[in-house]
Amino acid sequence: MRALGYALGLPAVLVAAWWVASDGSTNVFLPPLRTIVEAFRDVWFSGTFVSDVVPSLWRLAAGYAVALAAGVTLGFVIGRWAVPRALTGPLLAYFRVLPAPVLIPVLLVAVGIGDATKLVVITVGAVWPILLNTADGVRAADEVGLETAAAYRLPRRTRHLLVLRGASPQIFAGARQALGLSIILMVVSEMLMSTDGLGFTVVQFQRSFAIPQMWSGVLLIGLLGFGLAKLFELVERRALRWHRGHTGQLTERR
Amino acid sequence: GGDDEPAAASADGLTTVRLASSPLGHLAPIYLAQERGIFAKHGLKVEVDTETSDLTSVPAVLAGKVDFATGDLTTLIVARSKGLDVKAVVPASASTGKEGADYGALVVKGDSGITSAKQLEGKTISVNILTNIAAAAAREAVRADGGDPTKVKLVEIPFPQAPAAVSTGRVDGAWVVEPFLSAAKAQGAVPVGWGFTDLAPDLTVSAWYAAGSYTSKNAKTVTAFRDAVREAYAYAREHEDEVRAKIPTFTEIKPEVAAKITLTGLRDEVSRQAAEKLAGYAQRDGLITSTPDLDELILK
Amino acid sequence: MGLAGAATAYEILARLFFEPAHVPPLSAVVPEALRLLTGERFWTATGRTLSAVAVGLVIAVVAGILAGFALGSVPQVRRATSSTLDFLRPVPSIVLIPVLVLVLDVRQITVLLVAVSCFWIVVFQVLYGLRDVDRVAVDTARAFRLGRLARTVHVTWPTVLPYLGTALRLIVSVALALALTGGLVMGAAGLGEMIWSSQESGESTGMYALVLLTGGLGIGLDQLARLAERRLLHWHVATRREAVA
Amino acid sequence: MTSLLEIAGVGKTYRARERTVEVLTAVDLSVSEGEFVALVGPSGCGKTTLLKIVAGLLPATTGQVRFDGRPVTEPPAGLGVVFQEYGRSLYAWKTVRQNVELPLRHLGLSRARRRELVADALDALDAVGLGAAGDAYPWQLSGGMQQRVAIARAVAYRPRLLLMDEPFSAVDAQTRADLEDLVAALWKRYGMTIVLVTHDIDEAVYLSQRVVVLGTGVSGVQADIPVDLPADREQIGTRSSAPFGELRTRVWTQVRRTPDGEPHARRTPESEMA
Amino acid sequence: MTSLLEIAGVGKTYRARERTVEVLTAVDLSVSEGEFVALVGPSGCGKTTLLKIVAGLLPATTGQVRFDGRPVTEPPAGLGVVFQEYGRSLYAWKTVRQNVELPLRHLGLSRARRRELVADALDALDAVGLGAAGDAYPWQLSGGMQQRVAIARAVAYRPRLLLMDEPFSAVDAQTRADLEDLVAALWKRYGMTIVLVTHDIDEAVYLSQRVVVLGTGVSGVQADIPVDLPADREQIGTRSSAPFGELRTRVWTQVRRTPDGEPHARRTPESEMA
Ligand SMILES: Nc1ncnc2c1ncn2[C@@H]1O[C@H](COP(=O)(O)OP(=O)(O)OP(=O)(O)O)[C@@H](O)[C@H]1O
Ligand SMILES: Nc1ncnc2c1ncn2[C@@H]1O[C@H](COP(=O)(O)OP(=O)(O)OP(=O)(O)O)[C@@H](O)[C@H]1O
Ligand SMILES: [Mg+2]
Ligand SMILES: [Mg+2]
Repeated sequence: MRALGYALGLPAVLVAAWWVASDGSTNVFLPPLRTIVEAFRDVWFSGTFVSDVVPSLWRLAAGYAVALAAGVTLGFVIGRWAVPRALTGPLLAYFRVLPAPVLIPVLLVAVGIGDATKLVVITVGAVWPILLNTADGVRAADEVGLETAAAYRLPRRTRHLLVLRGASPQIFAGARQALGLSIILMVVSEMLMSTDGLGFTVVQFQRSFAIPQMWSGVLLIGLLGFGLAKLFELVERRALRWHRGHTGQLTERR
Repeated sequence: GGDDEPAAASADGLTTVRLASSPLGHLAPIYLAQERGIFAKHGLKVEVDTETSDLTSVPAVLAGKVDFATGDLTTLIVARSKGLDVKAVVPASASTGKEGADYGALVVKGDSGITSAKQLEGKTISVNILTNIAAAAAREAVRADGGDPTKVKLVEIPFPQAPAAVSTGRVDGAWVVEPFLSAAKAQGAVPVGWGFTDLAPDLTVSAWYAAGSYTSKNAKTVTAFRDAVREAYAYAREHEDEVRAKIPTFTEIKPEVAAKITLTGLRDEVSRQAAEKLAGYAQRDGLITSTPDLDELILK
Repeated sequence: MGLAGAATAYEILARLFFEPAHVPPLSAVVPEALRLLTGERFWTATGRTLSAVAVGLVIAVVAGILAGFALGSVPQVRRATSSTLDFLRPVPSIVLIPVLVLVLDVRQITVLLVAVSCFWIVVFQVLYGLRDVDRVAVDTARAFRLGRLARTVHVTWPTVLPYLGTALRLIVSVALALALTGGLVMGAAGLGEMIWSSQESGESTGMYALVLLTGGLGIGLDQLARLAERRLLHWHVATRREAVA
Repeated sequence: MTSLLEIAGVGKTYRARERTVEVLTAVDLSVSEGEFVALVGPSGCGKTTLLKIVAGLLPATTGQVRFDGRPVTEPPAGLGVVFQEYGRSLYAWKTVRQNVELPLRHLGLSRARRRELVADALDALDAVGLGAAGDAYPWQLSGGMQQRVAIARAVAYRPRLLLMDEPFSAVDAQTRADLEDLVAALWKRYGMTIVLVTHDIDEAVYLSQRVVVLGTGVSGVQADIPVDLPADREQIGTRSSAPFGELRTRVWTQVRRTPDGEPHARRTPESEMA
Repeated sequence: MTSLLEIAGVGKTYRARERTVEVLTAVDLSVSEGEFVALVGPSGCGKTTLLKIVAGLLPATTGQVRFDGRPVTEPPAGLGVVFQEYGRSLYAWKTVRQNVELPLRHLGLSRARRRELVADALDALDAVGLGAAGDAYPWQLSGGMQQRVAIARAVAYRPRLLLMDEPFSAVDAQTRADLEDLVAALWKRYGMTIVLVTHDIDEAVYLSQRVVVLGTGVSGVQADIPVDLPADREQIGTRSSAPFGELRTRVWTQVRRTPDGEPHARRTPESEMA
């Protein structure tokens, strides 16, 4: 009950403020919230949801999953061994700065214009926080933990898993960053070379000056982000319970 | 500015007008005119702001941050029908009116077996943006060839990538404009349709537009601007070599490329008939629900 | 070394699978890049881009750290704002550009894009870093009655620092990428706009040369970030281990 | 002597999804100003828990702790603590000297006084045999050295109440004896109140004025044994005296006699590891 | 008995920006198969360092360690270790039972044998008095309990060579005695080789067949004292016997007599804390 109050309190205030402040707005680019809400109903409860949101969600899920797998794997390799780290350092720094619009020409030729390109855009953009956090988390693995595993001659695989588990608080930090990013990237990837999807729809609204509809799309993106964040937290709470225990957050304190 | 007439008279008695446009070929006549003193002759001083894009120009014009900007005709029609107070003043680029020698065309891969636009029925064609005039032009090329324009699938690929998309077979056809038309041809693509001329021989592709409120408050300045631009076009028509020489100075186009590409057409009037046609298409494609009043859109 | 390998791989791939007009080989790109380096235009553009990056980064880091600590240290604030933050986080600023244009110019918007995106990264890294603070370390400080501020400076901050180090390396590249995006989608003067212009002019060699140079810039910024991190974190396990290796 | 510390009916239950443990029930204990109390009891009986409650770091489930007459809700002023987890209580990002000086810098004292205290801190490091390691970082030290840093930190702080949780567990016999004497000397000189948790019954008797035995299982105070040895004690003489031997046996018996049988390791290994 | 462990001329220098410490120089020591050796020495003299070198976890700066005739470059098979930092050597995300079972699951054994070993692990937990805490997480345990988990893990593994670094430092006297007897019984039963680092000289003498004293400063082996007590020892009887007393005094004298004077805490606190 209290949690609900906390979750809805500020949003309620903000929405009310927005509603009141915008109600008399005549600026086409800042329509009244009332109009946006009406547009929301018209746009997203009319089948567009299935035709646009579902493909987007699928791209998002796939892109995020690939980013997660690739980020953790590469991050682990880079964090664990100095040689790959030294070899890839500048190269990764190079690729990190390439924004999606620069990648697209190459992707177009190499991958084509289907969903694959969008997946690549999402993955390539979202992989970095996961990769860097994993690498740093792995590098910071506790020495005594490592020595224990080595002394008992635990097999490589087990040792790697132990290191990953120890780094999981920081890996989750990366995954959380990547979640927000991949929603953005989903939208961005659909802005270029797309024929459906949430981002595509929003951009079409924007370009055809359907401003209330565009705002309704922004709302939907926000809601999507909120929902996914909650889902993420659920997973994280379970996976990192030990960490909260270890750092004393489960013990009541003064 | 734009609140009082005369707008912003500077010390030398000239009124400053701020133009927003991406650094594209259609600016060449403007720059030439500026150098030749044509704007000054009309009592104007132009400042060109190239830090702009399709995304930002309409709000910038409506908010009074710039006085004139360029926009393609379909976009302006859509904006108008959504109640945005934009007014097309004078064309910025237009069809050359010569079928087979226009600056935009529908191209296919040379060895694809497709020889006419009609054959693209049921196939995929790329355009740079789905909601602007390119989509209309691509469809129109198919229609003019006797095909069903609603049966082509349009996808969005920016012009720079279109030649590659065609030559690697990612799309069956692509609507491209210069310099990519030349580039595509150089990579073995062949034109099969000329959508601009099909739409109208005097088609206005993009226009300089202003906010309606600005045009009513600064009628003199607007007229002066239009006259100056028309004079600029007249000069440019006479001095094509100068235009070609100008282009590489503000774009990344190489002089040898600029010497060969087809230049955009230069026209004095925003074509009303074409606008009606485009409005109809925009409605067909679901971009708008009602045709705007074209008298409101196009400055007399 | 890694770069040399990558360059060779690129050259081979580009020659094998792509037409020079689409993806030019390095042997064509490098001379073009050198030509650019001698021109003034490139340096002006770089200056513009870097200034947007710098301003955006400073805003993001300062605001992000303050917000992160405020959210992380006061549970009520965190709980009250988390739903709102989760809602706002994924909204792509690009969608809002037409609205922003009403009040800001494109350069300011570019700075804002950089600042907002980096801000989120910093905030979340700080929040996760704060969770890593050790109970015994805090208890020690509390037992000796170190105040909130002193605890933050001496205990919390050093614990969060490694997370911020990661954030720093992330945001320098994100900032650069977004400054480029500002040029690409809004025409804000700078390297992004130059890349856009090369694309629009069909100059793919020039565009790849710019991308190459921009990547070089990215490497430079990354090295700076690493240097800063090594200085600040010399006591950290990761750095210690590095020194041994 | 007035009662500085009043522990009344303190109970503690740790609740978690996996297991709920009732650790302490109704612990009653009062410590006078200037007293030296040793707290002993089997491993896991709740000594650390009690110490943390006294320090105001952990809320009691039942009962109350009063320090100087006021209920403890946060760490009271003038408290020094040596934690059992000494390694985690040192800051890896600070040198040994900085670790020791940290609490002193935040006492809100005059400049001169602060300088004096910092000098004290260095002396304290010297006194624990770490004068030369001042610029080292904690992770460059051996376990015993780290533990001594934690002791030096608490001691340099000159607390009114010093809580020490097995502070000498990681040092060798000789160093341990020296540290014991150091603490005893400081106690006498500054009249501080000390509560020392230790597993070494000899040490408890040697140092304290009173040995409190915590029982196991759900435990309260099981025995409270006054140590009536002369105030001036000395490692060899005192430890070999007859009264010392008697006291130590008394404490020993108490620690063994737990209310619900022996707490653990009650079976012989032979029978178990078969 | 053949020599299982050969430590020849081992030296170690830690190098860092802030300080470089030469910890060991030319340590020579050989341990026979089945032997029980206790390693004592002042805090910071390099016992942990030596143990880690022997375990193949830390490279020696000079010299070599041979296990079973082969040079040690990585941890040899059949090694069990109880680390001084027991808390950090337990995995916080695994329960007590999972921590104990972890090494057993990877021995590449038959199913039946594995089940047997896992049962052993549980027995080991019982034996250290933690049978009930199997499902708890390490952070829910007291310091002494965590230490016992680490011991149970090493013991359940049935190593050929068991290295223990102050394994009983955090438990009470009673538990300590029980654990000592547990280790002694296992040693006898399985014929393992044990190297035990301890600060408790009595414990060293009580358990081992040989007490090796490491000196301080730049240190090598300072003394190597055979413990010629009968094989069957018993907490009260053995410890009160006359030979025990003598041995303990001998070791004590060696630990105090360090090559370059006493290592630390040599000044009286009075003179220092003024
Ligand atoms: N954070 C915690 N969560 C749950 N249970 C805990 C926690 N801390 C301690 N306990 C439990 O409380 C009991 C007492 O722990 P405590 O640390 O107070 O013992 P102790 O007397 O200090 O033991 P030792 O001598 O081994 O240090 C133990 O059974 C332990 O499992
Ligand atoms: N990682 C390290 N870096 C630098 N110096 C170290 C490191 N580890 C240990 N030392 C130094 O090596 C010396 C010996 O340390 P070691 O841990 O081996 O001592 P120890 O005999 O085990 O002491 P204790 O009985 O206190 O555990 C100490 O002076 C310590 O400062
Ligand atoms: Mg304890
Ligand atoms: Mg040690």
